[in-house]
Amino acid sequence: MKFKFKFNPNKKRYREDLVQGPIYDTYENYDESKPSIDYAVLPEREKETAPILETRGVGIDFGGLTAVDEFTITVGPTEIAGIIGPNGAGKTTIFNLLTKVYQPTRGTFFFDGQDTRGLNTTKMSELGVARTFQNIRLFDKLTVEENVKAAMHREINYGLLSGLIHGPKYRRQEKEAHEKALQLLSIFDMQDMANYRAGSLPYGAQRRLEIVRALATEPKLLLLDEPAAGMNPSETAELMNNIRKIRDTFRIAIILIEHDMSLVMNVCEDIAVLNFGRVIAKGTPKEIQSNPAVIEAYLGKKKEAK
Amino acid sequence: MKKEFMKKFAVVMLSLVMVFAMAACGGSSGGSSDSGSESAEAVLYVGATGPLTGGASFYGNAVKQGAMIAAEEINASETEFRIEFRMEDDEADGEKAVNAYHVLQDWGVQVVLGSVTTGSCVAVAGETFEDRVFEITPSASSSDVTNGKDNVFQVCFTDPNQGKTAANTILELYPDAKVAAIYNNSDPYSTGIFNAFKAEMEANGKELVEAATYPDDTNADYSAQLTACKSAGADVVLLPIYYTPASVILKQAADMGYEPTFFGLDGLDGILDMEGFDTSLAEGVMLMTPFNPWSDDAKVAEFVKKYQDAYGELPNQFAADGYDTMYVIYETFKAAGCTTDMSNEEICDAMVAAITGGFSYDGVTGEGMTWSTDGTVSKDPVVVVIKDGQYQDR
Amino acid sequence: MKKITSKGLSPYRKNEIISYGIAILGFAVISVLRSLGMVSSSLQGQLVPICAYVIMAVSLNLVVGISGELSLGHAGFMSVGAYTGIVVSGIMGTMGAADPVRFFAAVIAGALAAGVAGFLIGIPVLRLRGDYLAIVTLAFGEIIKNIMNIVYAGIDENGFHISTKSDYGLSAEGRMLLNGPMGATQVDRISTFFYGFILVMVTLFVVQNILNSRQGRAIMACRDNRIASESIGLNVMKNKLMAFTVSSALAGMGGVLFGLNYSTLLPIKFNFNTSILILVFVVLGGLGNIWGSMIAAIVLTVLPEALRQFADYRMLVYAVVLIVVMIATYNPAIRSRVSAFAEKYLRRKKPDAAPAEGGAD
Amino acid sequence: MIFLTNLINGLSLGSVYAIIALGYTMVYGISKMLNFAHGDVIMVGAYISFCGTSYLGLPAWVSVVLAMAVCTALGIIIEGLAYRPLRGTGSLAVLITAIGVSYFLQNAALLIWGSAPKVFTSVFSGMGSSIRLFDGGLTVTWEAVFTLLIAILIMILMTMFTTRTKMGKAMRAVSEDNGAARLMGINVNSTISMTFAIGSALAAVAGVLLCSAYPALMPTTGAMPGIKAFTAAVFGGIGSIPGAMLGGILIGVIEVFGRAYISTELSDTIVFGVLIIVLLVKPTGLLGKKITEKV
Repeated sequence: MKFKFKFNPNKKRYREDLVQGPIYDTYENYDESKPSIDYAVLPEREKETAPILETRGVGIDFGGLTAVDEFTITVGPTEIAGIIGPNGAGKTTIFNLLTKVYQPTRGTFFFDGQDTRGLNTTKMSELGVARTFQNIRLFDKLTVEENVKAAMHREINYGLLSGLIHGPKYRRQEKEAHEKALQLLSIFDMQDMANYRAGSLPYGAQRRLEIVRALATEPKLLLLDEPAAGMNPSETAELMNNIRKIRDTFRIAIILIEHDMSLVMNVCEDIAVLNFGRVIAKGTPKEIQSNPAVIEAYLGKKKEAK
Repeated sequence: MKKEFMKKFAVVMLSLVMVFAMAACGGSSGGSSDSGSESAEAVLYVGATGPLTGGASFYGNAVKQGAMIAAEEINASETEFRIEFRMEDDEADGEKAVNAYHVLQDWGVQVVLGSVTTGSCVAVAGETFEDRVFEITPSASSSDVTNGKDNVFQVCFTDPNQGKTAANTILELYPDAKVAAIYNNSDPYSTGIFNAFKAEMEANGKELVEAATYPDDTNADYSAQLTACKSAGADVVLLPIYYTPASVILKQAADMGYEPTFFGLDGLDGILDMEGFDTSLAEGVMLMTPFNPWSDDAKVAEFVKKYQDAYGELPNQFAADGYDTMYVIYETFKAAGCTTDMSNEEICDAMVAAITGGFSYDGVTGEGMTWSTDGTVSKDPVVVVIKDGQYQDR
Repeated sequence: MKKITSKGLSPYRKNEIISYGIAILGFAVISVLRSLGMVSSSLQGQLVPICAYVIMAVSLNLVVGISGELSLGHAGFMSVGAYTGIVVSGIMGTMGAADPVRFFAAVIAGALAAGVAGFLIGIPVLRLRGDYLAIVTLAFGEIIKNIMNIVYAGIDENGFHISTKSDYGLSAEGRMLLNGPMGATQVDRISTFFYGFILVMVTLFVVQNILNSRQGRAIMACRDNRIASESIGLNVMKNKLMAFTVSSALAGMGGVLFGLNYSTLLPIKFNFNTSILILVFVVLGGLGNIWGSMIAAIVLTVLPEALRQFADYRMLVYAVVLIVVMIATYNPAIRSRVSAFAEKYLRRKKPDAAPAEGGAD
Repeated sequence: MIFLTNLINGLSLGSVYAIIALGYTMVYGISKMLNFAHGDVIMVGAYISFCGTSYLGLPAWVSVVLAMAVCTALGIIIEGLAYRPLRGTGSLAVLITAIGVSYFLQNAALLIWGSAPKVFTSVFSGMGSSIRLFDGGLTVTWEAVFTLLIAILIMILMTMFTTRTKMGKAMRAVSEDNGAARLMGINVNSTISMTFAIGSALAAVAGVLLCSAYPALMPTTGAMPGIKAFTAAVFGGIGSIPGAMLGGILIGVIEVFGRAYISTELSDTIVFGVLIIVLLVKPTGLLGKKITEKV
């Protein structure tokens, strides 16, 4: 099945009125006066294009405790990147920083060429960052279809009055949204579940629905937090295919956090390894697999275990 | 899916219909059970609404007990008809009062005695005015009760009337005193009296040194108000309030060593009967009340005795009002030449004409009561002073 | 390309039909019975308040059930609507407008005033969460009641007067509209059951249409998961404010209906207890369940009247019924027993599998 | 001098609120429910004490102990019968049940004791008249002094109880994480019962103190102080014992000062207005813990 959605080329890449910090058109225009630590780090597949995401020395403290520090990566516009690391390494915190659930204590990051200082979660979503959650956060009491439609609120934009009287604009947009929602659901073959309550879905379906919902916001960068958690091997394999399929059809960048090494090593083009809030290694799956620092982080200092 | 939905829908609808049906039948069956006796003997259905539960039920029950004694006396006497008295609970709430009135209607009410409290009474009066039912209230004293309604009468003084009389009494007794007032600003009774009192005082060139208010909750602290009165140097403090807050005010005043002359109105009546109240706190309090249970008057003494025999307590002013009101209904009904088989509207028109046409009644709450066309009563106020835990004539 | 379709009827559709059905059928049955003279005076007297309480319950459900915020001050908005409506109706009455015109002008004014009040109060209140939000709505409810206690208004040949003092110079021929703690007196009682029915239908239309629109989805999404809603770009505050404002406006409408049904209305009527009463309708009827709110409002308004035969024990019985029903509806053990029973006799199809447990960390 | 009088009155009223708020806060902390029936337990406590002294002729302190015992039992019964079956079903269902319990207690009291208000004899009436200072310019009642002292004493005892004793620690554990506490071998049911018992005993004390200072006793006596104390508990940060104390005292002082210096008509408006402002600046109350939602 082919997906027919494309991003509207007339749509601005960002909204100037939302930007509070300085605007950089491209990353060449970044303020170079501040020496940055080792940037443009992940080997880019698409070196000639501007990255969708570039973080610069991002760090956050919680009550004096440094959770993430000097986090610096770049992600290309159609790249699948992975972040791995032991439990408590700060992976989810990074997602929370990228979606501005937390504001970074230090450093900043550029999304689609725009400095994100002072933006909040809602605005990050408007810029084009979408995510799923490690502990599933669906709208449990809404139906599957509504979960997806709720995320399409930028295309469905009739006003309150139209919503009240269910006028022609309402009917047209709702019809379009309905069709689009079903098509999005069909990525994971979930269109038959459209009228079930999201909370009543089986676990795996809930995870998939979260991805669909994130896609419905028309993101440029999709953050998947442990998408394969709780899935069996065959489901994981299917998910792997789907992640690639999503990237190829929507032409967006994906960052995923995952413990399932087979998934990460198979699907990711670049990987950053995190330990105690710091990036300890970056590279292609092959490079990471043989990196001694990574092995140490995962298996401990004593080599006997190997 | 569709079938099951229809089933659910049907169940809901059926239960709804049943609720309505039950409510409808419940009402009508109540009415029919009583109406059967009408053929045997003439019965006048007198219905009342008042608070029988809730915080104000004390007043409702007093009126009910007083009115029941009167009804028993009447029924025991030689009459052409019997009085059937029924009182429905309104929790001193306008909405519930209207509900209660409608229950009485289903029962076949012909004359309304009530309501006991002002808010309920205004609400019910709006209904009786439209339905043309004669209504006379023992104790709802606001002028809103009778305003613009020719069918509604009061046995008690109106609030403005009381306020005015209180002002004149104070001006007469204490011409040089500094006068203050503490009143409940969210209570119509209290505010009604206060506003008239203030206007009358000012009309006589006297400003109040302090007018302290408190909002409507039961156990508030009145020390701030008392402190204000005290620091303003007030010698006379008007308390146009009910006795419950007054008991607290008297105690707190005593605690802070503030001893002005407190001047209460009929709402203060009952303070001496409060269980556990230290009556010495009320010594010297002036009271304007229509009813004195310790009076030597034979009629009063007889009523008090009957009441005590029946309920084991001293009747208060509300009981006396209830007693008088029942008699006023009875006497007016007879004076108007009504019979129990007349329609409510005929009864109403005849009774209105009778009560305003030179009718006079001597009751336990006043001699020679007459009524004007605006529904208010004219009788002499009595000012008593509390001494040795009793009312004494001044 | 093959057209993708979903299975089954949207659950909202069903509920919508039930709610409209209850309203229309209720109105039709009562109207027929009335024309046959089979409705007791007691029930007749309650028809308008029942409509008003249904409106209050359905509108509060928009905040408590659908938006998921506990509001303990709904009666405050009812009073804003009621008093605005009484003033407007009073002014128009002196100008000699016809009753239906007066009534609906009062309804519009009351709804607008309450909506504005809801909007202004919602801005600070909705920044809070959970029980803190609840206490602040309670506080605002009490504040509205307190303020209504000191508002005096009247109209005379010099025009409309409004003041916080009782002596505001209303001439003797003037008509007193609001009289401070004495509230509104001498109100022309122009509410009818038919108007009540129309307003109930309007309320159902507004609330259910919102539910089934992008605004409703956004409101419910923000209720179900605040963080996820932000992550998909919903403005939580804005959506909650919208629900709160619409709910307040509808409550104002219910207030007008209620206020114009009695010749007098004391501000104290709209105290904490009334807010709680409406909340009880909503919770008992089921959060987010519109027709549940309707049924609960109807039954719990009729119940105290039906319990009159218990005389003094009436409110005690009411309290016991309330507790028992709450436990029976919400206790997990009893619920599962009931649903097992329902499973057996009313067969309900469930999605393919039960939610898997575990995995989430 | 007037200022001092008002301050003392405010402190005294605030202390009563504080004791009630302590009960609210403890119950909220452990069961995350707003126990709207708490105010009515106060009323029951006051009635029991009243009956003890007036009908049974007991000495004041015995009647207070009796009231505490009855309220403790009442608290345990209410929790067991009405709240326990709904534990874990969301706070709204329990809230409504609590309101049902509140109606029940008020109406039961109405049937038992009647609606006619009773005048409560102050438990400090044996102390003689009030303390007069500055040649009678300032009078301080014994009720005010003792109410404040008792409130402080109760706060200290409660703080010690929750931090030093095994039961107290168990309570804190349960209020922190019900499930984890169960896994650690804490009997959650008995811990919650215990909390209700203590909260209700405190309510009895509060009822006696409240009615000693403001003696009119009716079935609705507890309702408004209950709401005010609930406000106080939220004001100070619900769940926090010092917060309840601080909130109670502040609400009392603000109420009396508002009435004395701004407007008696709007004193409640002022109290609630201050509450709203405080919550907007500090959304979890004065001493409340900041809750961060884990993502």
